[in-house]
Amino acid sequence: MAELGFIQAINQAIEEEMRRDPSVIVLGEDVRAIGAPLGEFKGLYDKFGADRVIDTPISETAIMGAAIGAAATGLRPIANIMYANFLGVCGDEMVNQLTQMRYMGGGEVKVPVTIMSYSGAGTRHAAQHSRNLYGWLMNITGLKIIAPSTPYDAKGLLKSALRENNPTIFLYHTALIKRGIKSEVPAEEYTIPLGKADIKREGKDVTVVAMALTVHEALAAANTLQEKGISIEVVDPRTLVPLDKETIINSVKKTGRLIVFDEEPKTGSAAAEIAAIVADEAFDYLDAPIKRVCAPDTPVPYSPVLEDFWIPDQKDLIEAVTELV
Amino acid sequence: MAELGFIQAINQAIEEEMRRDPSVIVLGEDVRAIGAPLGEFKGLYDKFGADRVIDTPISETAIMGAAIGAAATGLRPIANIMYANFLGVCGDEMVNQLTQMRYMGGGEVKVPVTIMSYSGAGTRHAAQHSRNLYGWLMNITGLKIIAPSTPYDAKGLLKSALRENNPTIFLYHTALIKRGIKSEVPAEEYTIPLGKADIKREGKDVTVVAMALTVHEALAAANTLQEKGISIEVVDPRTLVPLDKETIINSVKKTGRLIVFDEEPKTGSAAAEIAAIVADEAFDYLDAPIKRVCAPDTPVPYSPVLEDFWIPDQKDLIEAVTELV
Amino acid sequence: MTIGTIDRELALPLKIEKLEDLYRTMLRIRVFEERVLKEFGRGKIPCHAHLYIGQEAIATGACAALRADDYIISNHRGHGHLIAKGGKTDRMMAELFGKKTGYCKGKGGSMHCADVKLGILGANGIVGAGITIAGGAALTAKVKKTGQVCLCFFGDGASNTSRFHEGINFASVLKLPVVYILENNQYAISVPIKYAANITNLADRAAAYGIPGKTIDGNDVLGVYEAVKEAVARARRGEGPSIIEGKTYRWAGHYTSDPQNYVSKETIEQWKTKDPLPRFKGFLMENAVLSEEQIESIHQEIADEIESAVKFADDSPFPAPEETLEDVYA
Amino acid sequence: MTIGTIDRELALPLKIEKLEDLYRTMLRIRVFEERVLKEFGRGKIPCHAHLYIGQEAIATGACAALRADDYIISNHRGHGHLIAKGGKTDRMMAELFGKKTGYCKGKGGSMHCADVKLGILGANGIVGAGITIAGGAALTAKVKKTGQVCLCFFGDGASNTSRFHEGINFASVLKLPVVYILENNQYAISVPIKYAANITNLADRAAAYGIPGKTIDGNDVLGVYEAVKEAVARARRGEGPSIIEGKTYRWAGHYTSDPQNYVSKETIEQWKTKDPLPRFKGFLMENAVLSEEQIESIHQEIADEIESAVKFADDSPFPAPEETLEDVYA
Ligand SMILES: Cc1ncc(C[n+]2csc(CCOP(=O)(O)OP(=O)(O)O)c2C)c(N)n1
Ligand SMILES: Cc1ncc(C[n+]2csc(CCOP(=O)(O)OP(=O)(O)O)c2C)c(N)n1
Ligand SMILES: [Mg+2]
Ligand SMILES: [Mg+2]
Repeated sequence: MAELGFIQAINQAIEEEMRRDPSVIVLGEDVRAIGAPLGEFKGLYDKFGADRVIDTPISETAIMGAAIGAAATGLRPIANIMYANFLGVCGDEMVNQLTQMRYMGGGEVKVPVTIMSYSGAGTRHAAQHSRNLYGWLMNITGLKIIAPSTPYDAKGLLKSALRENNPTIFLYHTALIKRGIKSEVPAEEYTIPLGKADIKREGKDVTVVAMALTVHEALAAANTLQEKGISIEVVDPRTLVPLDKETIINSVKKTGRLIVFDEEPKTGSAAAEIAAIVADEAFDYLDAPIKRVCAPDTPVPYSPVLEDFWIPDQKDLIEAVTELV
Repeated sequence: MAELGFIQAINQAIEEEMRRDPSVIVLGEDVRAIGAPLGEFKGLYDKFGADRVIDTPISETAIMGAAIGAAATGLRPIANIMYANFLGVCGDEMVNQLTQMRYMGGGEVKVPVTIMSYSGAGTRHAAQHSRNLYGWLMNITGLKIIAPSTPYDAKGLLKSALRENNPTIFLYHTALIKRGIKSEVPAEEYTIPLGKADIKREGKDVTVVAMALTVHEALAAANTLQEKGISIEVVDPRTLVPLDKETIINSVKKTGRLIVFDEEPKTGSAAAEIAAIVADEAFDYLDAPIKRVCAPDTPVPYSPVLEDFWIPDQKDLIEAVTELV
Repeated sequence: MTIGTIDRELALPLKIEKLEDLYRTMLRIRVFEERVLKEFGRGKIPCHAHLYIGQEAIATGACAALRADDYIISNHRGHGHLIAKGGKTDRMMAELFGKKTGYCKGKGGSMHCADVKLGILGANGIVGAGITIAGGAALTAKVKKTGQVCLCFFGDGASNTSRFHEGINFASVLKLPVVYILENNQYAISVPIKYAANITNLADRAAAYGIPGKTIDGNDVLGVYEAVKEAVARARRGEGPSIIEGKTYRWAGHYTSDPQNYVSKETIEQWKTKDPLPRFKGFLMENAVLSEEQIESIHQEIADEIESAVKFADDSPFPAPEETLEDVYA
Repeated sequence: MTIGTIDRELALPLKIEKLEDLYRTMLRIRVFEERVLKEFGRGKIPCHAHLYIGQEAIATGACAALRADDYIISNHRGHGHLIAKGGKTDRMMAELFGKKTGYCKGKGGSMHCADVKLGILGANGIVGAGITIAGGAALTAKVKKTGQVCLCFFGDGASNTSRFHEGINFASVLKLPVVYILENNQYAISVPIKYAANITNLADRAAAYGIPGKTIDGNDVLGVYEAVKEAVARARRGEGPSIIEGKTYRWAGHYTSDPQNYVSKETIEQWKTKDPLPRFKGFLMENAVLSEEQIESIHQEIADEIESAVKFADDSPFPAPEETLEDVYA
């Protein structure tokens, strides 16, 4: 088993899937010479050539539109939209085309596009490069949303995405890359199914649902809380759509308490959806209000002092847990 | 008092505000010759001239971008983006520009843009012309969201929006226009503050939070339910951001039961946010699970048979209420 | 560009059947659309539709230049494109009626008809959106080396949208086999193109991408055929995209309930004198390609076809309500 | 377009102070950017920035053609634009350091600096996004009849984005007073413009909107000044927008940590021979506008200014964490 970071794990996943299936192609800015800003596409141009690793002009609507058209006619494009914040540029492709084409046509076409975007705060990139946009994406019906917290998960989930017959978005968190998070990644091939949560730590007092960055903050908090005698269970859904309700609800049945720990402004967040599901389907098991530990309802600020305040972190979680139990 | 429909009430609101404040202008497709498809801008070109009622090419990014630039330099533009479904075309303006410009610049500029868009299902316009996109809009931090259920509310809220120093979106529901919904609208000037819910019907057994179309379905259901001896309270938040949590929570304190009745796919909906707030802040008053009566997680279909099934309506609400009490 | 005449030279190399087919296709579109207007009026079609009446020569001439396996991307005014590419009028009518037998099983309606087996990748309710999608279909053809070409239909209004620029630049950079058919029917709803763009010939925008652009008479079916044939050949040779702008007019207004108050009566009447159908019929008769009787029989054939399309639509069942839940994911 | 010489005729009508100021501004930008690189290396600036080194002549020449109350819209490579429009280097440096005294109180950083009182409507982290916003500022000027003009800076990469097309078409239709300054520095991150567009001179795209487009040497500050002056005058007369493309190069790569492996050493060296600063300095000295000593003293003045800008930034406090919650709504 090798210790890999996100970039390497992602690069491996893409290379393996491109070898496995000649219909997988890459469309994006800077994928050729520098393998996209952080190197996740590095080497692929040399290995697979100009027809399969395609540098594009700065044209997110063209990238996404072309990915849709290519997918509908038999390819499996990766549409690299550098940052999730840029998804608005091809917002119509997201809302009206990619996710509706199959349905509108009565199910005749498949649209197996995998979008790949950096997401998340913590790298001092300010408001236009730091959003996860989970809630925004969840409200777009028809898109499967992947938000891995470890390189191991990233690789297995991305490989599944590339075999999916439906639109998927794979969000990889820049702060986790910057922190140098690594996983043991086996040499043998593996995939992780979309829609299967992973319990990153077992516990009995409070269920904490966390994704990507907040998983790591939750795990750190868990240690501190353990010392105070509080045991939290960290559930990482790994995909927001489809959402593994069952695992979340089973955990709540056990703990009786839920905190959703989500790095985005609270209003309209993924945390809202998860809270709403539990408030409906596991109401009888709840012993306390459902809490959301989210970012404030503001854009992401630049200054480290402000950004660190903005990001919901272990301190915020510890506070919320302590109040709840 | 005159009986007005939505289009007339909206037209009056705009005209009054344009007279009151010379910095209010209109940017949009077809606003000149036909006053936009349904006539809400009718007559304004003749009254205020080409500098203030501006026909544009089919260019939603240019409309929204220009509205932002104009607002930052002293005008109060109405950006008419015909259907809410078209907001993705200017998705970046929504996510990164309009709503973040002020914050990113440290509070130096004001961006008083009012977006006006048709929204909602029920007119057989199919997937690309029928979404409310409430959840999508709520996840865009910094936007005030108005979704009136009556012409009276529409006029008063739109006038407030046009006096706001912040970005607002005014969503007017095409099915309500088609149904010919009318209100008594006083001759005297009035405004309705953003962030103030209206209890459209008092009741004691279940709180039903409803917006735009679902308000009318809820009121119809209320009559039926009354006959069965069940009394529902219909709370119309009127604006989703800011949201009048207080009125909703007070109602739940009284009834002990909440159904959020929201015409959009359930996942990532405004209903999720409202449910999550109540599951946190009014948990102790809840006697039953929080239910969401929403549309299914699919695009909006065309055929009347299918669209009617898609739209959450009084039957669906009655069923949910009946199960709950 | 000449409006009003038809170049005999162009017709000579064509087989009689091909000429006959061009006429039949234009007529099929015309009669279909007139019937849509009527069925809309009768309440059988629950949402207004954007009619192609007056523009028949463009879709017909353009699609005649294609192989059966080539692709087309259509827009909101799509019935003509679909019919020209071989779309079945019965399944189209059924879709407009919201029936289960329609092209989208009632899910899409007028603006979303697609038939991938015929190469029809779909109409689109968002103006301009098809332009980038076309590049994707062409990319598949390029990557898989199939020799297919994608025709992409859109209007004058769409030529002002973001996707026009990104989509065509992208295709020009990658030398994708797309031919953009810009149907300049003078209006985008109520906004005249002479207001919405500062130039006369929109095909001149091709120069911004270093590709050929040509403005032609969109009501001359042979002229359209010839121009598109050349562009398609170029695309198939791997030399990249072209833009062909056909000047034309939409007689019935923007959609089925548009009184067109913003257009002068004269303008409409003037365009009607350029009706592509009688014009081509005159040509066919003058050149003895078809006799009066043969034309008569084509008219009868089409009338029957559309009549039975309506009957098919009428007789077909609506989908079951629960079908709403199907077809989101593959 | 001539690269390498400076036209004496252009300089003659200008006052000596103006010529001196052009040099001072270019130097201020250069020294500021070199210091940003250093402070980034020292960890004082927490995020990489896009440096303007090599392009100083464009912002300087262009903004010299403006009135104080005119607007500019900048992009991600914005420091030079801001300085040329009068932005204060101390508040800019403080913003880069994330300090409370910065232009955005630490909220925006390099890509979002704005100073509305100086007419600086803001940088932008989204490529192309400023192009449509510029039209709005120009619209205000038109509606309020203020005679103001808006300059809009963007790169070769941005000229391929959706907003280029919609924004410029919109401005051309409404004859808005905007001048688009297209800084063609040959690359968009690692993608050369000769790959990303099929044409050589991007200003030729002006023809798509029926407006003037001009390609000039972007490293000749007087040539830029002259071309922009003409376009600004046209805009002020109400005749609408223009595009001016300056060919140039960004020496420091895309951002502060870019090794530029994708560019040959020769290309970079060749562009360095066209450095706008020594070129203009040579001209000033040859024509006895400034003496060696005068130039020396300008260098000292700028060095001092930037030194104290850094000191200001360093000495300034960080914002309080809770300030995160302010400035969302007015
Ligand atoms: C992005 C977008 N904006 C606006 C509309 C509303 N709309 C529908 S058709 C149309 C006019 C289209 O004009 P054109 O492209 O010339 O095609 P035509 O209708 O003339 O065939 C408009 C504005 C839309 N559907 N999509
Ligand atoms: C919409 C969007 N796509 C991609 C990016 C990432 N990006 C930042 S700068 C840049 C290159 C811009 O090139 P150009 O416009 O030529 O300006 P330059 O950097 O050369 O000054 C890219 C692709 C972005 N910020 N916004
Ligand atoms: Mg048109
Ligand atoms: Mg560049």
